[in-house]
Amino acid sequence: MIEQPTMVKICDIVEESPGVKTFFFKYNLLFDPGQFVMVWIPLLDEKPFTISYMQKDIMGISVLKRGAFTHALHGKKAGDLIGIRGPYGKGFQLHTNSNACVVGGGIGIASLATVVDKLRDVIVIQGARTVSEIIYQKRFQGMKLCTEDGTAGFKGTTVDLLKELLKTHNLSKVYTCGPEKMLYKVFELCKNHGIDCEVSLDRYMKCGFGICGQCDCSGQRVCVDGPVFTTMELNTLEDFGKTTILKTGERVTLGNR
Amino acid sequence: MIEQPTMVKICDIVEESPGVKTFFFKYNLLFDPGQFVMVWIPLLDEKPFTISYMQKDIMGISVLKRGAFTHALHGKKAGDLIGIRGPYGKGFQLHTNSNACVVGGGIGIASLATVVDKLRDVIVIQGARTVSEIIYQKRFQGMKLCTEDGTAGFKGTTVDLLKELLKTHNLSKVYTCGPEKMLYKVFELCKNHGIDCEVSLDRYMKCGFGICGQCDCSGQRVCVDGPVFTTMELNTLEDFGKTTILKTGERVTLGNR
Amino acid sequence: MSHIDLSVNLCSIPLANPTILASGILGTTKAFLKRVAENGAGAVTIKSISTEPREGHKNPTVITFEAGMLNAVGYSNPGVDAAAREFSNLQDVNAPVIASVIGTQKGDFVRVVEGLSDSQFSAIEIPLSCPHTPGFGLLAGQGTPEATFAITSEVRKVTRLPIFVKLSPNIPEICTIAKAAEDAGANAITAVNSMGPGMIINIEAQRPVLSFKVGGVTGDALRPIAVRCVYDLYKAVKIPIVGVGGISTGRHAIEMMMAGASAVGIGTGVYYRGIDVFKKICGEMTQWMEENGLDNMNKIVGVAHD
Amino acid sequence: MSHIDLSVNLCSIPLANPTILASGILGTTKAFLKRVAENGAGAVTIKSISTEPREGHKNPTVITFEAGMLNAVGYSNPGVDAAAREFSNLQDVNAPVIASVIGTQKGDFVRVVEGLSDSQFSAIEIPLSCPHTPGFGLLAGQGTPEATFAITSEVRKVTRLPIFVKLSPNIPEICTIAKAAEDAGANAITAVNSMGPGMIINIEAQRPVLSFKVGGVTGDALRPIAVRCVYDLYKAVKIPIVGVGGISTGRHAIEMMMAGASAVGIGTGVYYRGIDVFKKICGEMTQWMEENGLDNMNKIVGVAHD
Ligand SMILES: Cc1cc2nc3c(=O)[nH]c(=O)nc-3n(C[C@H](O)[C@H](O)[C@H](O)COP(=O)(O)OP(=O)(O)OC[C@H]3O[C@@H](n4cnc5c(N)ncnc54)[C@H](O)[C@@H]3O)c2cc1C
Ligand SMILES: Cc1cc2nc3c(=O)[nH]c(=O)nc-3n(C[C@H](O)[C@H](O)[C@H](O)COP(=O)(O)OP(=O)(O)OC[C@H]3O[C@@H](n4cnc5c(N)ncnc54)[C@H](O)[C@@H]3O)c2cc1C
Ligand SMILES: Cc1cc2nc3c(=O)[nH]c(=O)nc-3n(C[C@H](O)[C@H](O)[C@H](O)COP(=O)(O)O)c2cc1C
Ligand SMILES: Cc1cc2nc3c(=O)[nH]c(=O)nc-3n(C[C@H](O)[C@H](O)[C@H](O)COP(=O)(O)O)c2cc1C
Ligand code: FES
Ligand code: FES
Repeated sequence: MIEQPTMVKICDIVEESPGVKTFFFKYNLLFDPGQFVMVWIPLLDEKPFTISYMQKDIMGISVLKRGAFTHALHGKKAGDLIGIRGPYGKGFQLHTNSNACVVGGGIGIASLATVVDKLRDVIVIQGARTVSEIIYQKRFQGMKLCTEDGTAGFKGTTVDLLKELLKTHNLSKVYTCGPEKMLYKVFELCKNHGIDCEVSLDRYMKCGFGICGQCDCSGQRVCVDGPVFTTMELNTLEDFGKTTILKTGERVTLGNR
Repeated sequence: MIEQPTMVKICDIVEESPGVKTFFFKYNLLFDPGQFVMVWIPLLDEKPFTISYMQKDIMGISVLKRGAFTHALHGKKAGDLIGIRGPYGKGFQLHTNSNACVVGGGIGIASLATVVDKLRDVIVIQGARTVSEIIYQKRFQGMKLCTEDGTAGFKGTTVDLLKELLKTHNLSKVYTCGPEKMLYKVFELCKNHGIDCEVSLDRYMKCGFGICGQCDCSGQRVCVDGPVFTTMELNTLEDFGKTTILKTGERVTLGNR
Repeated sequence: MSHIDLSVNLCSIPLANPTILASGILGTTKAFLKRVAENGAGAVTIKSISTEPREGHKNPTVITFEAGMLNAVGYSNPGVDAAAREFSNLQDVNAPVIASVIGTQKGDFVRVVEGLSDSQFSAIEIPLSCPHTPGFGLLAGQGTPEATFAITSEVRKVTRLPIFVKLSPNIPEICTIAKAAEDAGANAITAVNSMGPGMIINIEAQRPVLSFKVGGVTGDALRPIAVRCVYDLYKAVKIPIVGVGGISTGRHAIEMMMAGASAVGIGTGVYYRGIDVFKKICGEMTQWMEENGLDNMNKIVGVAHD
Repeated sequence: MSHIDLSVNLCSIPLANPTILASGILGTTKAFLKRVAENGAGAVTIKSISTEPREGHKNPTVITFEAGMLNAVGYSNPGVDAAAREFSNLQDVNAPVIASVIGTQKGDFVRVVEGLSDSQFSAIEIPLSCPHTPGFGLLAGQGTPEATFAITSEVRKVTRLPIFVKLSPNIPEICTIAKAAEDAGANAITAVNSMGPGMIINIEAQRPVLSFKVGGVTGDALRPIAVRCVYDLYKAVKIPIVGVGGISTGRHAIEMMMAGASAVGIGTGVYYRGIDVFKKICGEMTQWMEENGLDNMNKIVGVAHD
């Protein structure tokens, strides 16, 4: 575990889609799939990203361009330094002998990528708004795709696709990450089918190690007690799928994405 | 190692002589013969004493009544608490297969007592001014005694007695502790006879762990680099037998005792 | 274990034990307060609330180092209206809840206290001592005896709840300030807030790690300073003292109480030992008291004084 | 390694490397100064000297805790006459030697400086900042801008050696005091002295451990505070700064220098890593500089500033 940001050199950058880049750096960090690091750009900010690649001593994070921080990250070149600390949080519990399915919505697939790497024999569903947002197509061959506009794979949401799948497949475990409204629907669907579900949640984070109280979800610290929660835990989290906490600490109703 | 004073309960007190008491307390401290502890009496002071007894988990220190602190210690009863930290310093190097002799002057014998316990087959010389100052008579049977006034054993000094002994014995190692003028003479005598010598020095001590600079002997910290020094080391210590450092830090010529 | 009584009475607030969650640690939501109370805290303090919402400083805002923690969160909080919504029906929390109230002007404190008056808080804490947020605490001159007196007096007018004034360890005249608070009607002193500020520089980045550059130092590094402050305050004021700074074990808590604290606040300890640090500390205190033949907190508070 | 140059020029005193033995650690005898220099120190400072001999406080005078060290030695020293004897022929010491001079009155400083004028000291350090010795430093009001100016001016009149004024981290106005020293003719600022004071209580004894009850906090606990002080001072004064506080590794030394220090003092580090801490730090600095492509200290001093 790195307590204070350690500067690592970006050794490679891969453009996964117009909006997503993966940044690789040499660092040997022991981590569980689903754990995250805090990424620091000095004088700017520091934000959480899941480790999406681990190959020997090369790690990668896949970053969707959204606001100021991810824009700045996308501007980095190979050779530039970024700070990382972590890994933080509780990752996914992997059971290799189960009929598992991974359901990623949007950039959520990045948090699931090392689950797929480890489990290998697993069904992967990736959902996006449109074909250009799909990533990791070479990495995970045979991935089941769905897009809202039907430009790739199934036309519809990941939840719709999972429903279809359940008609023909007997799943015992679902790993999912993506917009919380989607996560909630996946969770409900699994519950109805008696399928064990592990969900990676997203909350605004500051410290990353369970002190500042920013990342609350019904009394659970998403940074330490999560970000991955199990069906059993989710049953007790009233806020799940309903409210989130802004940077100010204000509680707000979850948006539709 | 205890960093901060730990309060231990005095479980037994033995009067070794009119001026010397041994205080026993339960504590399991790993130490080498010759190492010392700092003994604290809250609101009064804290001073160094060698561990003179070690029996299973019972330790003891033998204390000669001199000034305010040792007077206060002598006033303690079984059941009272004293603070100890340590053990500190470098002890004696014990080689069981050598013809060794232990030479203790005055309370110096206390620092050598656990050497005798460990080596067992060793000649013990204890010197004092007069018979009433002799201690450990039951503990170390067959001890060779000497007194300045001849009231017990050989009449004369430990150095004189050692000289006598060397006429008939082939010693390979001498361990000694006592007034520094005596130590110097023992060291010289051994040097002339080619005998390896280990000497435990006494300097005013404050921190006990090598920071405050109080216990200098020619650039060696008696509390950490000593209190035991070997012949080789003593050869390089110009101050040995000549000067010592007062509590103020002032360098003074060593008195005759 | 049963004959050992850890309970304390702090300004007529009965606490099951003397451990209190310090302000700014997890106290952002009612759910966290409940969880901390379930983990054994005798009382809990919410994260400080101002009139308007504040985003606080950018990240990194909290960082650990060998001897403790450095933070400059910048008083992020949702403002008094959202806070009043979040902290309603506090009877659900299984321990007394202390409101922490901040402001840049005297009137701000009053407005926040009034805005929170319908919630069932057990006390109001006013930290006049943050070393790293412009407009507040030390950076706004609130740490002088005069300002302390003025702010405390204003708050006194609008609440009948016990007022705890939280002081900085940085200020040599901590006792003078505590007396000013006492004179203005404060019911307890919380000592201390984070010290410094301090700075940690990342040498590869060649820049301070915290985005605000400097932050308050807490944890082990702070404990001896906090203990000394409490020891001095115990002689200077008659009102009780909540000792805060570097407490993470039962021994630490007892040390702080022997210096003169009637109860202890715990912040960084949550990082060192987990959310159940409160239970752990109480267990360790109980065991130590048994071993040392003491059965209640009166035998401990202030006994290190001659 | 050969192309890395650690040497610095501090007020025209050439140092082979920026590590300096801080005052009060081992600096009691010339033999210790020699030994520390042999262990790699770029310069060494003697333990502070007053006009008359002082026994200092009773033991315990120095104690360690999780995050550093607490000391109240009480300025024990043999007085200026004995010190002048002890510290003669300083050319035997393989590094520049800095005299540390204390007094309860302005005149005392002058008398000590004059009493030591025949020794070959390279600089005079005047600590106006001890937090735990009655009659000296903070407890005698020497830490104000006025007193600092007055004492420094007096010393300036009687020596042509560089004067280092040593400041306390406790005082919010550290920059004001540093400027007063600069205005009075100081050639460098030593920042910082120990902080606090702090207190550690032994809970079984129910008493403070140090015989003086309180003592200055040093070591890891102090480092972020010291780094912040140096960072602030670097912007406030033009004279060089010797950064002191919690340095025990090459990374720490580089951090302090990036904050703005031209050299670094090391005290508690001797406890953490042994007398050869100086050699170790220099080795670690050299290795880090190699790895990071920097070859001399100019590339490091003050670079953490925007
Ligand atoms: C555990 C975890 C793992 C994540 N992993 C990834 C990942 O692998 N790839 C990826 O692209 N994104 C990931 N994110 C989201 C990523 O942190 C945000 O996209 C990023 O912080 C946006 O910053 P910005 O300045 O570019 O955008 P902004 O305009 O500041 O924000 C855009 C969105 O990102 C969220 N966000 C902003 N700052 C934070 C923060 N400090 N903590 C949490 N959310 C924040 C905001 O709530 C908002 O919804 C993860 C988030 C969490 C909590
Ligand atoms: C490593 C070491 C081991 C020792 N072991 C023993 C022992 O086993 N039994 C024993 O009786 N004595 C031992 N002593 C000596 C013991 O520390 C002193 O006798 C004691 O400190 C006297 O204190 P006082 O207040 O009674 O007398 P004081 O009147 O204060 O002093 C009497 C003498 O003791 C010396 N002394 C006083 N304080 C100290 C101090 N802090 N450090 C060192 N010397 C001091 C003085 O220099 C003086 O010569 C040891 C000393 C050292 C350095
Ligand atoms: C991350 C963090 C945030 C804090 N926020 C606040 C705050 O909002 N209000 C306040 O009065 N004190 C705040 N503090 C100070 C703590 O309440 C406490 O006084 C300090 O941390 C010392 O206690 P500790 O050593 O147990 O952490 C904060 C401390 C930390 C570490
Ligand atoms: C045991 C001890 C004694 C000290 N004595 C003095 C002193 O006599 N004069 C002085 O100016 N500073 C004294 N100091 C302060 C140090 O010089 C230094 O400023 C402080 O310890 C911070 O540095 P560090 O963290 O590296 O120890 C002393 C510090 C210690 C630990
Ligand atoms: S981000 Fe600080 S508690 Fe989770
Ligand atoms: S007693 Fe302090 S250095 Fe030896």
